[in-house]
Amino acid sequence: METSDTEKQTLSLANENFQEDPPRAELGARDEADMLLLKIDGYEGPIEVLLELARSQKVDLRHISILQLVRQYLDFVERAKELRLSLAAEYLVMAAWLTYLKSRLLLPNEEVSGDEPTGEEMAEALQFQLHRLGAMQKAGDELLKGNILGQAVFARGMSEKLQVNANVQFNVSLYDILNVYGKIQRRKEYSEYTPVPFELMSMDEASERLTKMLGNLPRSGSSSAQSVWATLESFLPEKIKNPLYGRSTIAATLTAGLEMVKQGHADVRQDGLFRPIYMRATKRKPLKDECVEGVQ
Amino acid sequence: MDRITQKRLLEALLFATAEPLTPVIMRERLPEEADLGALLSELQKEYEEHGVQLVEVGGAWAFRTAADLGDLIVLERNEERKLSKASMETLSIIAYHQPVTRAEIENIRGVSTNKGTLDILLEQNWIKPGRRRETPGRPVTWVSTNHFLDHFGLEALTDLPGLDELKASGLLDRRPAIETIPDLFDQEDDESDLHQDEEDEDTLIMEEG
Amino acid sequence: MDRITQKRLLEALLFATAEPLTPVIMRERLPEEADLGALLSELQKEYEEHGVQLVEVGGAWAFRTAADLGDLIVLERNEERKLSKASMETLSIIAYHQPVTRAEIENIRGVSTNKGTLDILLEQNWIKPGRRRETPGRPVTWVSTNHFLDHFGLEALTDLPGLDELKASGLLDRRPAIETIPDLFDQEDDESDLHQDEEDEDTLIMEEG
Repeated sequence: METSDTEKQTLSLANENFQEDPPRAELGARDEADMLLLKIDGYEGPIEVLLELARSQKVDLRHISILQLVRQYLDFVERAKELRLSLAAEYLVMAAWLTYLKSRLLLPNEEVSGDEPTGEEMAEALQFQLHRLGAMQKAGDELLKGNILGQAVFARGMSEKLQVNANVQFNVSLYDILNVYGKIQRRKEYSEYTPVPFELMSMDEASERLTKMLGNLPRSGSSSAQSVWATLESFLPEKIKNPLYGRSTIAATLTAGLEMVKQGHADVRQDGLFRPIYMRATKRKPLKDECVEGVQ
Repeated sequence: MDRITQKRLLEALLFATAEPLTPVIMRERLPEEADLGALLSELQKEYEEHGVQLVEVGGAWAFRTAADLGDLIVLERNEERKLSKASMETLSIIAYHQPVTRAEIENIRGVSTNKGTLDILLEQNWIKPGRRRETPGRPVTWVSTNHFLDHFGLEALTDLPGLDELKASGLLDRRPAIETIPDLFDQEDDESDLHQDEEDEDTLIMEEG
Repeated sequence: MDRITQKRLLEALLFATAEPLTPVIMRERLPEEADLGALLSELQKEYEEHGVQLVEVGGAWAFRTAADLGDLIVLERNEERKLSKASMETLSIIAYHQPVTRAEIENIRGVSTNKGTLDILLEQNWIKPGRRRETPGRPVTWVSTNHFLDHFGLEALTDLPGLDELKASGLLDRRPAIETIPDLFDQEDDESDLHQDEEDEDTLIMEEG
């Protein structure tokens, strides 16, 4: 969809006559909105669209009519709504702000409270913003028109390097360094999860320990297979600093004790909920599985 | 070493390398008594009418083909990576407003910087981090490199197209637009305070929206 | 095209191409009426006394440094040598975390460091040993040099962009990190001086192997 030159002329004519001839101008603005909507994907944000609209006023950016710009922009947003095109939120925020600006511009200055910028000041700031951005875009174009190395001007083709102290010179830039540092950081974050090794007492360890200690308990009679009762705590290693390890010794020792009960090497007794647990060595037939389940 | 040999040596050095040579590097290779400045300007003058010319790039020197021959020299070009509009806009803002923080770039552009925009410029070695701004958060500033000057055929930053007019018209102000309106903020803030240090990330739009 | 432009063009072509030029190629680039032989011998004569000379090599033509200057400027073919990834990583870690011990570098990289890696960086004069760490074994720490700053065009170490700034520039594309369990890292002892300059606490993630 290309706009012919005549159309463009009509458009600019329409814009020039904006004040005197509102209906026609509306039409012009609508065409313009449609043109912009066609290109919207190329724009980075509402400021750029505003700049494009301001340029269509064909005057020095310092002298653009902000009111006219506001109308053009609001028309652009209206048209997008009519065509059911979804605009990014920032475009709508800009529209709201411009509506506000418009009302401020139309409001007599006296009614604005002291601290806030007046409509004129806000308009001036917007004008400055557009002017500055426009200037930077133009500067970019000018830069590209310059004598670009490798396009208009060429460096030595058979280039050599000056040797420094017979050392190797590496071709590495700050970018490389920053880039690689970023990658290290990223790698750390995505690297596969390696669980922190917990320091815990294993079942084997507890079982070995308990067997030894139960065997060393004094017997209740000279020929008795049974030892005296001793609390679970007395089987635990001493001076444990790490509380997590401490808890694991309790759990592992109790489990190891229960295993020994099943095998017929030990008895376990608890007189009530939360009361101390006692263990003693014994000698009887191993319990059968169903029996163990029954106990539990 | 006689003066002629000094000049020939300097010529050979400059001719051999593609990157501009800094005075430090050139002095290292010339005898102590050599007058580098005089030798350079003599060489520059000798080559004035030639197809290759001696040019200054940000204080460093290099031979380059004459600009008027650009269209005639058709070399096999390494494919030019076309710079996006956003990147070019960002590059000019950094070149003209440097040192400039990312927040200031965003103020000027009115959009937040996409990932990859500064990245590309950094990769091309056209920008580098400058001094941190001494404001809360101590943000990094960005400045242009000598390689930028070399690539765009500029002798110095003062050669940036239109720099004087831009400066004169106040367009190289890094502040959010609303703060540039003189009546609005404390009148006693005079012009010397133009690039004041306030790090206001909010653009004009955000403040009022 | 007048004769002077022809000669200038030829000179520029010979300067800018990466290979010696054969007459066939030169004729292609020059206007038909140009007298290549005459132009070449004229150029050759002009450069006779210069630091660079136009020489014929097996039927092709190229500019070469004058033979008598060879000893004065030691040149090497411009091979692009890349710094190994390991060296680059190590260099960046030293730059960001200095003073840092070899064990700490290995922690951060997650692999052990070859001695050769640090040697290469030392040879380039980018790093130097710093103070010994006052911990068991009193390991040597590594810090970056002023030459490192010069080489990478930085004024101060603090100019290096922080992690958040790398991220904003697109250099560090980051997704939220898994929350670490603070208890598990309680035992950190004297590592606190390691990151004195870092504002970004994200860099603290990498303690304790």
